[in-house]
Formats: sequence, structure tokens, C-alpha cells
Amino acid sequence: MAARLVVRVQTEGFDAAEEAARLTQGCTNIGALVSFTGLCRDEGGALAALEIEHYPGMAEAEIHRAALVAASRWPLEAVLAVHRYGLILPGEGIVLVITASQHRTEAFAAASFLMDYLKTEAPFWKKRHLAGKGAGDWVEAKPQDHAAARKWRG
Amino acid sequence: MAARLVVRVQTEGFDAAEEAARLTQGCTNIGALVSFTGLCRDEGGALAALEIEHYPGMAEAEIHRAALVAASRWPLEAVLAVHRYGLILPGEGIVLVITASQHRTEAFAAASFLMDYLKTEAPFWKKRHLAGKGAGDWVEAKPQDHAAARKWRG
Amino acid sequence: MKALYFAWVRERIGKAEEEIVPPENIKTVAELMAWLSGQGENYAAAFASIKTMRAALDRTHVKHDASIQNAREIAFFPPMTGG
Amino acid sequence: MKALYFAWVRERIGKAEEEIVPPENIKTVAELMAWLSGQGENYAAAFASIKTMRAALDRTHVKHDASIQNAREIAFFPPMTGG
Repeated sequence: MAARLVVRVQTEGFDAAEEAARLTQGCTNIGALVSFTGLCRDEGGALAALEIEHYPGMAEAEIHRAALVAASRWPLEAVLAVHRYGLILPGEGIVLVITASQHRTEAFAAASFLMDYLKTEAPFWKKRHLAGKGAGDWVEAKPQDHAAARKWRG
Repeated sequence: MAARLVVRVQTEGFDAAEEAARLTQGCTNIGALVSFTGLCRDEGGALAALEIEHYPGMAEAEIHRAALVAASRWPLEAVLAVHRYGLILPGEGIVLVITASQHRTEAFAAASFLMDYLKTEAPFWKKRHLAGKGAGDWVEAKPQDHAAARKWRG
Repeated sequence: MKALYFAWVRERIGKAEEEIVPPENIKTVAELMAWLSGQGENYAAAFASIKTMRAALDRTHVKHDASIQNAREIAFFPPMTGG
Repeated sequence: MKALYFAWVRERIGKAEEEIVPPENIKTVAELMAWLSGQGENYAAAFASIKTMRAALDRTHVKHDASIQNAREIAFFPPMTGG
């Protein structure tokens, strides 16, 4: 059974509801829909924006590969991953992952897997722009993200 | 830190996007938003509708209790659980759980916990209405749902 | 005390709720179920598989050995299938 | 071969991409990094903490002992922070 698969890397914002509706349109075998949105926090007012750099071509390819792994590992009806790059303001969405399956366990696991994967394997880098100070530091990778990604490996 | 908490039991359908927007309005400290929608499958055309019976009063109280447990167990900014009762058609949403937190791990865990909890502890019962046959059998509880709920116990 | 029945328990008994007055020697949920199942064929059918029956006292899940004293409302129902 | 630099690797080197022609005795990613870090202060700064450096050959993640032979594109970048 082939899952519907949508992967996009874009500067524009996304509408989670619209993406979910389009992804699952005409599909009557979906019992569970998990939607994950990663948002830009304002860090108590300190953050003016995040600037996200990516490796064009490889970013799409890596996310697509992860989506395929998810679809082969769990019986999914549909899976979507949209990741933004460029300047992102506090409150805006950065990444959207949607998984749809017959049962909830698979949808939760696949969405969680995709996010852990995106965090550690998809070539994106975040730079902070601080309020009133312009471009600041690059966000550092978190060791716990790698631990999270490792747990999915056989 | 008190999480925003919304619990409703209703016959009307719900709009996941609208609920998420209202739940998180004005909240700038949310980095992760997980939305779970449980949908009525058509079972290959065999199912005309699900009829959901509930225990008024206890249903709300049990879900509320679960939401409080989730909010005390994980650092959530907001949590919502809406469960419908009455007649539900294939493709329609039955239950909506939304969790918002600073980081994704907590949002995923809390949403998954709430769903496992709802499945086994919230007093709702599903009856199948079969296409062309009227009211059919009651849906049977799945042993794996109880196993899933048990894994959250200390 | 008020008794509530849900799902197939309700269907088998033929009513959603009723006032019941169990004898004084009925102290636990299990004893109440045994007593109720003697109240007619419909009750016997509803309580035929005691093991799978769930009960709530004043809207809180309880085990079969729970005391029914001081409870104003008891509910009987099959394992839940919400979510 | 084409070399791409991202995030602070790009900033330290001062360019996003360039054509590089490493000597023939440079066989692995690690050797290429050592060679690059000798190409100027900016390269030395970029490759100062070799351990944290990530590399991709033709858009596939590779370890430092990977062979660069037959690769048309190599990219260097810090650990990723997407998602």
C-alpha cells in the first residue's frame, strides 16, 4: 500500500489545516491524524527572528528519504513534511509534519520519528536575530536531539 | 506554571485549526504544537455511522482529570481535549487532542498519553451502524489499548 | 441509590436508569451485581459476564470489591471504547 | 570539485561555494579538511573544531573517513539545527 507523500521546503508560511485537508482528501480509511507544528518562540521577547539556512536539493532529498522510511516502517495512509527557510518571526511555524494512518499508535510514532529525524539529519541551520541587536549567534545542536534520533535505529 | 486547559464533550463537530488558534492565542512561548484527530473510518464502505454513547458528567470529569495529570506530568503551555457523542459519519472527527509546549518531546508524550487514557478510562461507547442494515454491534475494547494505557503508570 | 446502565448493559436491562434499594447485606459492587442479576432475565443477561463489567461509584471508576456504602449513584457499563 | 559551506562554516570562510582542486594524495574527507585548513586563516578558523564538522558528498551525509573520489560536490557544515 503506497502512502501519499508530500515534502516541501519553502520560504512561505503554511496552513496546517489546509495541508491536512488536502493531504487526506478523498481518503476514507484514516482513523488517526497527527499534526505537529514547530513554532518560533519569542524567548521572552529577546528574539526578533530566526533565520534559517538550508542546503537546497539536499534538504528536500533528506526529508523525502525520512518520509519514505516512515512510510515503510509504519502502515501510513499519508505523510507530509514541510520545512521553511529564510526569516521567521516569533509565533510563526517553522516545520509541519502530518501523519495519517488507520490507528493512532502508528501516526504518533511516525510523526515523532520524522521530527527526530528532521532535527538531526535534515540540512537546516538556525541563526538568532536578537531584538534591537541584529544577527546574533547560531543555534547549537542539542545532544538530546541525537539521543532521540538514535532510539529509532534498529 | 498553569497550563491553559480546555475540555469539552459535545455533539457538534470541531475545527482542529480553530481550536488550536483559540487555545494558543497570545501565547508566545510555544515551540511545539501536537494535534491529534481521531476520525470515523468507513471500514471499506460497510460502516454507515458510529453512534457514541457517553456518561454525562463523568465523561467530562474523567477527561478533565486526565488533562490535569498530563499538565502536571509534562511542562505544557496548553492542553485541549474535545470528545463528541451522538451520531458520527465516516470521515468526521470523533476526538481532538491538542497539546502545546516549549519542546516537542513533551507535546508528543502528553498527546499520546491523553489518547491512551481517553481510550480506556473515559466513559464513551461506540456502536456501529452498518450500511443498509441499521444499528449493528457495539465496538469491543481492544486489549492493546489497555496495554498502551498501562505503560504510562509509574 | 440511583443505578445507571450504559451501552449493551442498558440495552439488555432495557432501561438507562432506575432507583434501586438493595438489601442491607449487600456491601460491595460485586455483591450488588450478584443481587441485580437475580432481578429478572434481563438483569441476568446484562450481568452474565461479570468479569468484563465495569462500575463507577459517584462517577469514579471502582473495582468490584469497592464498598457501595454512602454512594448515591452507581453505574454499570462494558469496557469503554471512546477516543 | 565543487565545495559548499553552510552556516558558520560559510561565514568563517567568507564564501558559500567554490571550485577546489585538492592534490591527488587527498583521498578522504578528513584529508580534505586538513588540506583546506591550510589554505588561509579563514579556512583554519572554519575547520578549527574538526570533530563537530559534518560533511556531505553529493548530498549524502558521510563520515570523515569516506573517500572523496568520484564525488562532484562536497559540503561542510555544523551539526544541523532544523525542525
